[in-house]
Amino acid sequence: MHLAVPLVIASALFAIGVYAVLARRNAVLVLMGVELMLNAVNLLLVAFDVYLRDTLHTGQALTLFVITIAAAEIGLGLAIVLAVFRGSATIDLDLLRTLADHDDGPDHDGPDLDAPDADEDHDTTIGRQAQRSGSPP
Amino acid sequence: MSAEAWVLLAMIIVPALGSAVVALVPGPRGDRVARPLGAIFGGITLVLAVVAVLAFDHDAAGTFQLETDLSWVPALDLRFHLGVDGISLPLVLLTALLAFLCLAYTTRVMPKAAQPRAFVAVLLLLEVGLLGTFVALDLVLFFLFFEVVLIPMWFVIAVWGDSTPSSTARSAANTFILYTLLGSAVMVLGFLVVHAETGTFDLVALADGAGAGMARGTQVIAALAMLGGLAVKTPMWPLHTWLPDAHTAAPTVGSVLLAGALLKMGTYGMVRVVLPVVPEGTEVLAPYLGALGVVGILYGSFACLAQTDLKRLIAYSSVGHMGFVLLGISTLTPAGINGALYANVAHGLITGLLFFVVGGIKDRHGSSSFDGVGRALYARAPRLAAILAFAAVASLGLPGLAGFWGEMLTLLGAYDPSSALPRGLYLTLMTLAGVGAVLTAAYLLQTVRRVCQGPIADAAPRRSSLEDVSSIEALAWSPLVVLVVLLGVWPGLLLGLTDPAVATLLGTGG
Amino acid sequence: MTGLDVVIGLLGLVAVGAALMVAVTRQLVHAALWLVVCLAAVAGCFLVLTAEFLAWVQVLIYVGAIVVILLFGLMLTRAPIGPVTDLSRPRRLLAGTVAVAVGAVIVTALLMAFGGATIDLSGAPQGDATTTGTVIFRAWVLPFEIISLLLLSALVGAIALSRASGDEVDS
Amino acid sequence: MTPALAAILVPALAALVGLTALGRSRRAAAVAVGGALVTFAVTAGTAIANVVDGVADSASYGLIPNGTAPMQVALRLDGLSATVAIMVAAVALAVQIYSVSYLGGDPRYPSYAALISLFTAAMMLVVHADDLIILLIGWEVMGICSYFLVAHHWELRDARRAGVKAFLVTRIGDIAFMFGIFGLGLGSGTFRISDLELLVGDDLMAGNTLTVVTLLLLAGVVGKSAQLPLQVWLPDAMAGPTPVSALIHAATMVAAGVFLVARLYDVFLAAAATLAVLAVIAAITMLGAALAALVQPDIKRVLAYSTISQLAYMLAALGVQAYEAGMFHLITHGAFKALLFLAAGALIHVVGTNLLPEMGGLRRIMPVTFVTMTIGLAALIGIPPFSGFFSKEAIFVGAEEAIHDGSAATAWVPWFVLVVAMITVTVTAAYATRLWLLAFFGTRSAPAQPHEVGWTMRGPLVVLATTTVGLGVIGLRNDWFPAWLDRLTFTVEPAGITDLVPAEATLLAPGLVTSIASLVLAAIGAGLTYLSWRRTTADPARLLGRLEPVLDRGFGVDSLYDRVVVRPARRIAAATLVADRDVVGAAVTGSGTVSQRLGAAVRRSQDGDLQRYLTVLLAGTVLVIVAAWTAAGT
Repeated sequence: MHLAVPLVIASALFAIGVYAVLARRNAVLVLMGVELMLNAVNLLLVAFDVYLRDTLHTGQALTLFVITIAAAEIGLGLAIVLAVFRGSATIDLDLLRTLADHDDGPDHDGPDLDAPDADEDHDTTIGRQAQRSGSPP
Repeated sequence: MSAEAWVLLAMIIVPALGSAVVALVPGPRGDRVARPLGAIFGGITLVLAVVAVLAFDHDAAGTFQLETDLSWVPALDLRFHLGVDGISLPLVLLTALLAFLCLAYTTRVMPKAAQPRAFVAVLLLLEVGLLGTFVALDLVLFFLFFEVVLIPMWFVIAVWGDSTPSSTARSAANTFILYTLLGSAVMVLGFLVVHAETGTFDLVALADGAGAGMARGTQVIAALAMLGGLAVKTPMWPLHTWLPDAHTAAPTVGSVLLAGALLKMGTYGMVRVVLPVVPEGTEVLAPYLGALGVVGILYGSFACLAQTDLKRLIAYSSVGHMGFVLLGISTLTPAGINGALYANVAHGLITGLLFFVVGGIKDRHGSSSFDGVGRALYARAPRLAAILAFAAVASLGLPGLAGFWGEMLTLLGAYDPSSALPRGLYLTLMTLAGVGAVLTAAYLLQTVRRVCQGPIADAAPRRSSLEDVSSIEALAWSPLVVLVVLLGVWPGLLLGLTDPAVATLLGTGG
Repeated sequence: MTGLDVVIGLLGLVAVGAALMVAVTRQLVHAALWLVVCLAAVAGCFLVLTAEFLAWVQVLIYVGAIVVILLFGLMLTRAPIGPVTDLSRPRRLLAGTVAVAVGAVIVTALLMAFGGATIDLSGAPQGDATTTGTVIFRAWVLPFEIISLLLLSALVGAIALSRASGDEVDS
Repeated sequence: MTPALAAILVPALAALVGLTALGRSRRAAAVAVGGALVTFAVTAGTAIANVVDGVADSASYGLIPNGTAPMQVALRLDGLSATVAIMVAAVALAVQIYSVSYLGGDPRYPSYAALISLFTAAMMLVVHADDLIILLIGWEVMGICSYFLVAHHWELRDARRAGVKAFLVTRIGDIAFMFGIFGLGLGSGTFRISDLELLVGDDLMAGNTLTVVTLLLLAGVVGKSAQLPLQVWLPDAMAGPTPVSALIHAATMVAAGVFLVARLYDVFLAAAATLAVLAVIAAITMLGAALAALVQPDIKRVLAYSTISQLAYMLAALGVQAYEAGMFHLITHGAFKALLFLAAGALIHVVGTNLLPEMGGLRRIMPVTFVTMTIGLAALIGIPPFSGFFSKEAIFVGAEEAIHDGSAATAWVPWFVLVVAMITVTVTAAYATRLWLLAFFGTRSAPAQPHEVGWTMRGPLVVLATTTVGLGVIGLRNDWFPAWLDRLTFTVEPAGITDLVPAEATLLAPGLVTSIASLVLAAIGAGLTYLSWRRTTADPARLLGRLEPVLDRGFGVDSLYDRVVVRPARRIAAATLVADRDVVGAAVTGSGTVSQRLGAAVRRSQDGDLQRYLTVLLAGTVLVIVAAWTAAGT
């Protein structure tokens, strides 16, 4: 039997998993994409394990671990998804942008380059210098 | 290591300790005792500085004394190397004095935004950095202390500064710190080049080597980087734009320390580091340094002539005065460098005094602009006005006061520059600097005319009479006045210290 | 080309096809169900590769547990029943390109290295329960125990995450 | 303590006490007058010692190390310094006494008196300095005292302006002066004057260099002594109180320029071209200032221009190598010009105005002032037997001698000086007569307080008038004034021992031809003025017609400077501020703005879209791998 066949299958599964992670908007679907990728890896591990006739069966053991970890991951992942859903009533990733570098961030207590009384966006800190001068008599 | 070497170490530790103590005393009680405590620590530091002066062997001012030389980071060959010679000793004393006066002044006069604890702690930390810079004999240590100064100064300007219509205290502080940090970054590049070529950071070893082992091109690059970085701090035209804003925004004592001690770090660095470590590179760059210094003299004078705010005016005048210092250094002659060092100290005293007085005027009027201050100060507060006039006269370089000797020796150096330098250029520079000296007199007298003199009816309407010099002001200012006169009539006091050191530096003597 | 090649090829086709449906279907619940098909097909592949124990674990854990949890997740987040048009992002073409490129890179790398290799499946099965059990509890026993710790902490974590939000709802 | 040190320290101490303990007027007056009195006593003692057997001493009190030629805190005492010092001390004493009542009620009197003391100390320093740098200190401190004292009435615009102007204009000269000192000091290797004198015998330095250096020194002289082209400050400086004008702007500080040339006369003698330039400048200034004095309505401005003109006489004398004559005129002029100013001050005090056309008929009300001022004016014109006649004659004779012995570098220079000086005598007589007539004759004035001034003001007048009368005699014998002055020439013996050899003393007696000529010319000037006044009883200056406003404005030099120097400077200043903001500042600001814009652009990609982050990440990884393959493949 050719090793190439499981390899191609695994690669295709992995690519599809990547697509799902990158393109799906629903967080649960993204998690499914992750599962696909894990499975692709599992398939590879098993295929190589058999191919190499490994007496320690590293590939299979790792696959077992991956499956276990996948179970743990999915549990935690869904818990997070649920927490997010409770917080913002959606799990649409396009709408979840709290990690964005917002302009109107809430904390400006510390010594920040933007003066807290910055009333104009384009005027930079150093830029304000341009407006001052003693007017010539 | 000599027996008295602990003095320098103690001089750095005491204010650091003071800073910690002041910051750590808790609660309202801490706020209450902070200012007296700060003055006490400043006083101890000053006493230590005086002890250092007494312990210093004045007959061997050309050599490093009171040295502490401990291994610090052996892996990087860094040493905790401190010491003073005739070049740094006056600056150490000046810094300790100014810091003490500022702390004493603070016991009675606080900037508006209270928090005395933090203010005193920050001032003491600033003193640590300043003193450290002047006694460090290891390039990395020098750089470290050089940087330590910046952060406290940022706080002094940003937190306790006054915003003006044209710039906020915060933005002035930011400009200050960004600009000077950029400068130090460039400077440290120069240090690294030196280390890469010679394999040591030790200033004494480097100075003894006098550039040995470095190719001319490398020296030029290293000198360029170091001069560039130090020139920001000096400040040299056209790298001066942070200065007026920082001064205008800073509270009185901040301005005093900024002008009196901080700016000196730049020129001190040039004399202490650049000149002896990369002599050939300095020689190549000296004419440019001198030319830019003279541009600064003229530029500062002209900018002052049209200035309408007292604090900005003094800030620009600093650009001019430091231009003289740069010209002096660039001549690479004993006279020029002696003059530069003299002008350094004199500028610290005189401009420190000016900022004190103008700060007092600003406190009384709530403004430092000509219009806000009004006229005829002679009539409203005669002593205050008299001290302002005195400081202005000293600042214009009147013979018999401290400002003269630095200026004169600088010009003397430019009259006969080092033989490696183009004499014609330097004669031109000297002449232009002379024109600058006339312009300096012009704007200072114009300022006195605008503020102190004038029809009594034109005095600022709300303030027909003012509180004259208070006792704490008299206490803080009089040492400066006395020293300005003393150094004016007896220049040998200072030149006796610097001259042998400069001779050692240039390899022309003992 | 042996018969086993054909079998695993067909199973692979099923797995890939089901995976594609997972990635593009417009119905959320269908995605989960297609995932079942896909995982089952992968389990079949394991069988072909004589990893019997893993195949059953795959069916039990993945199909039995994980997909159920996913379905719970869909229900708890009020997934709509029926087709939804905006399940994928507007700029999915870019995602597709990247995915294809990733797949291409992997497949190229693998085939360049092992393009002509064949698997010898003769002899005893490589992954029956005896073999796998022996290996796990001899060579891999420490990682195995650590994994159990991981599972425990994941359990605790999941509870903590859900409880924190539960408190909010209560109050 | 040597007399030189005492002469400096006593007034300096008085100034220090006066300035730091700003007490009540009475105490301040006691300190100031006391200080002046002690100073006078010290200098008088020195002068007497000098007359008896000569004094010559030079002592160094310390070195100022600077890495080049040593500067020394050195003071010297010789005939020249003793002579000038006693003049300064005498005028200072007179002025301090006079000021007690002149400014007695002024709340600013204490600081005023202290500044006068400080000025005296500075002038003493100049007179006694044996080191050029030390001399420069006194030189400039005098300038700043002048600034403060001119601006004494700082509520008046003119006074404020004049103070600043006086300082700045002289400072221009002083900077050049400093450069000259550098040249001299570095060229010869010493800043000490007595060492310089020793060196003059050998070649001091190359001729051309010496000429440049001495010309630079001359710039300082021209500034201090208000000669062309830096004369503009002196007339304006009359905004100061009259006693100040008498002391600083007539008798002493402005004479410091002349003194300096005398002090460094050996050096100047070695630079003949410089002396010629000095003579020509002085000659032109002499006549121009006298003409300007002719039309000034302000009595003090008349005297100021007269001062410029008389200083020019002294410098012209030095320019034609009539050293003793120049010094002689310096002394007599110090006496009679101080007298004139103090008398003018008395007039102003009584009438309440400076303007001549508003005075008149004062000879009856103020007989003492009238008499003393008449003496002063007579001396100014050069009428025998008053001192001015002798000293001026000495200058004429000196110029005449220079013509004959051909010692001048350029033959026409002494001729030029002599002719111009003669013409100036006519003009001098004219303006002096005009002042005299307008102030004391006619009947137009209505004084505010129609009585003579008090004794503290009269006393100095009488003393100075007496001096003015008698002083001329001392030039008549060459073993009197010339011997006292005793310009000692240091010569180097072969063994290296220095010795002091008196230069050959000149006789300062008037010459016959020049006396007659100058008297005739003076009579013409005075007569013409008197005739025109008789006919109209109006200001004789009217006769000059359209020339009058030109002269009144001092030939328009002021407005020329205003247009060429002051206004461009102000424009540059304004432009600098703009440039600082829009060019230098904008470059800094610009770099800040650019980096912030760049930051903002990069920041825009951080929009929280995790999937795109991942997409880009993966795409990047793929690209890196492909690139690596490609690289490995080639």
